[in-house]
Amino acid sequence: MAKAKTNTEDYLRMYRQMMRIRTFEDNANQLYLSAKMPGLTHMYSGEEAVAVGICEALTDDDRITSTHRGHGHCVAKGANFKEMFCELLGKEEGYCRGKGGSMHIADQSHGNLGANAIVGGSMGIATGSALRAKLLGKDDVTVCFFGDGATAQGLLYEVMNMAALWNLPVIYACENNGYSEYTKTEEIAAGSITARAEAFGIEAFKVDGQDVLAVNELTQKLVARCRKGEGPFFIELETYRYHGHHVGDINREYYRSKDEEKDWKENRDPIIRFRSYLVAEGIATEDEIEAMNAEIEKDATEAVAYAEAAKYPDVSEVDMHVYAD
Amino acid sequence: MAKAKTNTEDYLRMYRQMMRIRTFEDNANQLYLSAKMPGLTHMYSGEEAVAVGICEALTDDDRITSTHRGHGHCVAKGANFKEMFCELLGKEEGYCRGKGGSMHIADQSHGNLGANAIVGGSMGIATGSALRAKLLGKDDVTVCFFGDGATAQGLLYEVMNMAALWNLPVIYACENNGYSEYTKTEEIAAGSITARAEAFGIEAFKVDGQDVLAVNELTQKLVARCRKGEGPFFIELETYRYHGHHVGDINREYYRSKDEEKDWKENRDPIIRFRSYLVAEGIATEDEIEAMNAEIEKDATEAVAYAEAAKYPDVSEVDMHVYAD
Amino acid sequence: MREITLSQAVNEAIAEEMRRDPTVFLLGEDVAEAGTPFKVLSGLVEEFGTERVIDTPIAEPGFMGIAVGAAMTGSRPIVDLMFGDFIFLIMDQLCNQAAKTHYMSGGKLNVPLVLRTNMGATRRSAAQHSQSLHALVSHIPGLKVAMPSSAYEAKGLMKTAIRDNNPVVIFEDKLMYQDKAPVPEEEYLIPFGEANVKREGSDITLIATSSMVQVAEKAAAILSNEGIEAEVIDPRTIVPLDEATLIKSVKKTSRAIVIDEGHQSYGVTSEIASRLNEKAFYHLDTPVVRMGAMDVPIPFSPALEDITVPTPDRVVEMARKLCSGEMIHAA
Amino acid sequence: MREITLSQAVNEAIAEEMRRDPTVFLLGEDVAEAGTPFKVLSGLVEEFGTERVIDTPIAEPGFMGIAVGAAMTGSRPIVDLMFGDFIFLIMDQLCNQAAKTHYMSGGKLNVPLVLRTNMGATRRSAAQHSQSLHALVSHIPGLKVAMPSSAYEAKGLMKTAIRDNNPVVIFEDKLMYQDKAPVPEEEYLIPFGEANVKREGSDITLIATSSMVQVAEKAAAILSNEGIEAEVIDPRTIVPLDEATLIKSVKKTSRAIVIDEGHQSYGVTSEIASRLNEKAFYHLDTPVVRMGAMDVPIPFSPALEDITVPTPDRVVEMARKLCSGEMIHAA
Ligand SMILES: Cc1ncc(C[n+]2csc(CCOP(=O)(O)OP(=O)(O)O)c2C)c(N)n1
Ligand SMILES: Cc1ncc(C[n+]2csc(CCOP(=O)(O)OP(=O)(O)O)c2C)c(N)n1
Ligand SMILES: [Mg+2]
Ligand SMILES: [Mg+2]
Repeated sequence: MAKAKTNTEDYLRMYRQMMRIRTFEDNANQLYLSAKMPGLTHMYSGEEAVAVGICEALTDDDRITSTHRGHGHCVAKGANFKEMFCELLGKEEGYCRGKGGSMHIADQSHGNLGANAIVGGSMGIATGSALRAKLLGKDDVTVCFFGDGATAQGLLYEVMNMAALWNLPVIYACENNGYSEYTKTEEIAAGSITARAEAFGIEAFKVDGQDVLAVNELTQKLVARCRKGEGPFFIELETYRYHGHHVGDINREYYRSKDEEKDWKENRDPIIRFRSYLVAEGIATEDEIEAMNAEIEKDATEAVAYAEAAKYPDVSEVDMHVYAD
Repeated sequence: MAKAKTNTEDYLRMYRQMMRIRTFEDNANQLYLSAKMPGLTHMYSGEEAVAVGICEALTDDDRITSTHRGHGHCVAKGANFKEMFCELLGKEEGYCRGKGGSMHIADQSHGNLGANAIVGGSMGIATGSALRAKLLGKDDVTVCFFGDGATAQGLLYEVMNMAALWNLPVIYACENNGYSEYTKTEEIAAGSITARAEAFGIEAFKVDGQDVLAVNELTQKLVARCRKGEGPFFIELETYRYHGHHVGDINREYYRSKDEEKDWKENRDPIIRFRSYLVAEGIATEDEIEAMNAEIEKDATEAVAYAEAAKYPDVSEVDMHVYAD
Repeated sequence: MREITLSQAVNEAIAEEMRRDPTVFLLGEDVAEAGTPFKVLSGLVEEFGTERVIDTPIAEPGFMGIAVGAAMTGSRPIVDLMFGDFIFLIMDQLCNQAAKTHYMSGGKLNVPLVLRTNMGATRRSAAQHSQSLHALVSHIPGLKVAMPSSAYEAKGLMKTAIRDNNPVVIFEDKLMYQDKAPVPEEEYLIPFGEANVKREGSDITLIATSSMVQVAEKAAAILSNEGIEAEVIDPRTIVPLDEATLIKSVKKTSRAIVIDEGHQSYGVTSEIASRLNEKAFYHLDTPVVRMGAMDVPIPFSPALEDITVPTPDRVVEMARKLCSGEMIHAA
Repeated sequence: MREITLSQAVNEAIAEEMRRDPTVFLLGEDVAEAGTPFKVLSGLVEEFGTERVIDTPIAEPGFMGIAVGAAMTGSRPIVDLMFGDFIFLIMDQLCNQAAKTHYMSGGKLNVPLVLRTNMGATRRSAAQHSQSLHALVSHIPGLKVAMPSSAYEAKGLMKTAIRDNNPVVIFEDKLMYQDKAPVPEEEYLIPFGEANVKREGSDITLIATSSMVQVAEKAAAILSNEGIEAEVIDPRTIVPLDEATLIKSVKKTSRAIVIDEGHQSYGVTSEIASRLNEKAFYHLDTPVVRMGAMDVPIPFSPALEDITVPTPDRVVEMARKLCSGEMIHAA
């Protein structure tokens, strides 16, 4: 079970993980801009405290399901840069042998059941993972990540109903970043998101998704309660995505203002906030943090270089893995 | 717009319509028991006050969508016995030329968009009908009937969200008869049904579905508000089905007791209750009511005989109506 | 050998596998106390309890998704979909998720689940409760598709399906639940991708799936009286499809009719006929003929419904034409 | 003649029909200000307002159902489904409701709606954003299915679709949105069920849909240099299918390849090949060959994705084989 994250080591790891996500995304974006990445990808930058606050409350036995905006969840759940960049570039050494790419990246070894290119597509999967835990008498917990836009999918209400009826150890984590593609949340979500969960008898919480400690503290409590059979739970996390909907969404002013973006970046950035806190509390010095950042940057640069040089899967792989033996 | 149902004529019509439903179902059941009806069918007996209370607040321009348990809605919305029995027997003169049968009976001329054999399948259709009204500037209202079991379908939450966002003139009427097939509602519905609608910002009401006046009064209010653009609304109607899930569901004790059935039939029957009221208030005498019943019975008997003798569609019809011209 | 119904055969297969493997469980609407509307699963909840025989709300996409997640993480769910027509509701979870997960994960995640559902018209259940939709799922790589034609196949294929590490869809003919067939007491499995030659013949090959196997056999019996010996083959699984056995037969008989209860156009008969044409073309004396259900929604009226599906008489008539050379230069 | 892109052609068709008929409206995700991610609908909301160009939440089954209800009661909705892969989510509303309503009501209710969506791989979008799923809907009676192969067809078929009184599904190839073609300024409609002979030839018939028409034309050009004259035919709608034109061509050339971007097995090529075999059998010198996409989920890796779909080179190679007689007795 996850230890309470109240010591230096845990705090530093949370910082490191957030910084790793930001760095990963900066590099991924660069790969896109330099036309080295096949297809498009969705950046998690700005939302790091959500994935890290939650995943730091989980163990490798706990599962998560992720979304089209999935790099953050993947890193936070323990993945390596090398296999991740290889996957993004469609290389054989990628987590999915290059067959999945950004939108399907999965990391079975750390309990990441995969990103999903169907909005809301993993809600059943997460709930099923929790049912399996209950049926097989395991105490692991599954977290289902999804966006505010995904709350429009009926599947959510179907599986919340069953999770509530059967007391499943699943936490529905709604990353409310204010937008679904190019549309504001209020234009596509009537009423209250947390009330929807509560109507099914599920305890629901709203938390500042830019405050990694708040997210982590709440999640730890709920994970512990899930392990005792008190699940399911629902969390709405208020957050923001810094980039466009995907890397190609550059001119955004027709749906949101530069001022709004600036405000979130300058005043609510989860990494800047937590860094100041670490320094103020004497948990780390500026120098230590800079060293950590540099190390992460180096790790990323090396992983990118490795992935660029890595080989594509052999064409003979094209019809492998259609069926399992 | 529907007049307030406060006069004798309106009350008598409500009684008549409830009695017509009961009589229709008794005859349909008899057709099944005597092996004259192809397939199975789902009896509405016991729930008459719901369909009648609601439909008597509507005009022919208002639309309804119905369910697998759809005879009650069909009669209440104004259909004739003759075309209905012909449809149930697969005859050419049926409302759908025998092609739909009990589970797809529709009556376009009175605004009944049809029964549906997919549980929850008509929730989108009803909401779409309401959207059409809004877009084309009409003031008609659409009522979407569905059961407690259907609240498990995600589609409901998808369309309620849109109906709420767009203020559509639609009323979601949940006929909670305590069971979905052979399962009690509490085993398949977590939390509160009305709260689910409220979470989308939809005003929701719970009403005694065995009290035709209560149902009618509420519906009239909501229909009027819908016409003014104040929709959508949600009503949960507490009711009970007297027969099995379908006509073939005879031995029911493994899922509900005879005592329970007896209690509803003896103490909460919507027709008996309303009949006593009419007599007590001096709106009709026992004799007048008996005469009405007899007339309805005669109408049904004649319609059944007619339908039995009517002809099947010609085999050449089999590939007609696949496509409209 | 003892005879049991198709319904009992399915029940036995599931019970045996649930006894053998504690990770197998069942979920669906009214599967527990009610044992499904067709009573196929009666008794299972008594033996395995409500933890392993789970009644769900009416939320097909939801419980299908739940099954995918359970399968991905170590359980082996059997999903009961009450009517095959409801497959339209779960296509996303079945085809975008279950079917693709193994491939998209580069072989790292498995989805060992069984979706059992049904097919078959002429029950007076109208357009939304009578469809035979197996062609749709057969088009999607990653799914296996089994179509038992009797109690014997129903048991053997179900056991194989439950042990398979992939999503398998089994379509049972709902009109055959009460049909009896000899079924051994001893355990047996029927491997996927092995067609069954039900009857040998030299004049024409009748390839038939599910309920249509009976139709083909009846037709073959009639034809035999007329001196036409039909070979009847049941592919048993249409994905994987045992092409070799089909082609071998057609090379021998030079003529074939493919019979299936799904709609004919863009359906199962099209695929099988195409493969025969491609791979046995120079051995064919006549075009391969397809007989599927009519391309119409299933009508309720008995007067109409019965003519939408292939019958022994119509197969006989077509076989006669093919064997008499009447079709030559018709095409 | 002026040239416009396929994207502009679709946009024009919709705008013209919305001007002509006030009951036509559009709904889907990000169709208004954003004009869809592919920008196909840009400008429409400015002209027709948010009442007729409606942004929906991400609820495909919901807004598809809403469209069915609107269509049944007097509107003519055009549903925008952002990716063809999402069709799995709306199958129930499309196939159990929209497709069957007219029939089930004995001809009394109509569902005049257009579902426009897309298809096509090689965009590096992986398994859930690259599928070509037109075979599935083609199997369902009650639906019509159009597959424009250029801007010209995109405009003419869309206008016909909007005026049709049935549910019509249009699959646009998402890789062709920027491709230009001559499109008249004057109004025109393309009737459903009329194939287009893109190129005449006497040696072999190449029947190709959507994006594959370009592939076939490229192949035909190469073959022509080698003295093989291929006839290229675009069916334009696969339901209804202009069988007569296809059969006539094949009777002339005696050889055919059917090329389509959907998975090959249980797909569109199977149906077309079957019909040719049934109805032109004695005119064929070689088996009709099918070339569909590989039966694998679409892989992300560019190294793998490109080999899953038919290419001009592979068509040329196969055509050569067929014309040289190499296939004789191979089958
Ligand atoms: C079923 C489905 N519908 C539509 C899309 C296209 N799409 C991809 S992401 C997205 C917006 C999702 O919004 P949200 O859930 O808030 O997640 P965010 O992108 O904000 O993280 C849409 C509409 C999709 N991938 N799947
Ligand atoms: C999508 C779908 N799932 C399952 C069924 C089978 N079925 C028919 S009626 C029914 C129960 C419906 O319960 P409820 O909505 O409460 O309506 P009631 O029968 O009580 O009137 C079920 C499960 C169906 N017809 N459609
Ligand atoms: Mg969002
Ligand atoms: Mg009920």
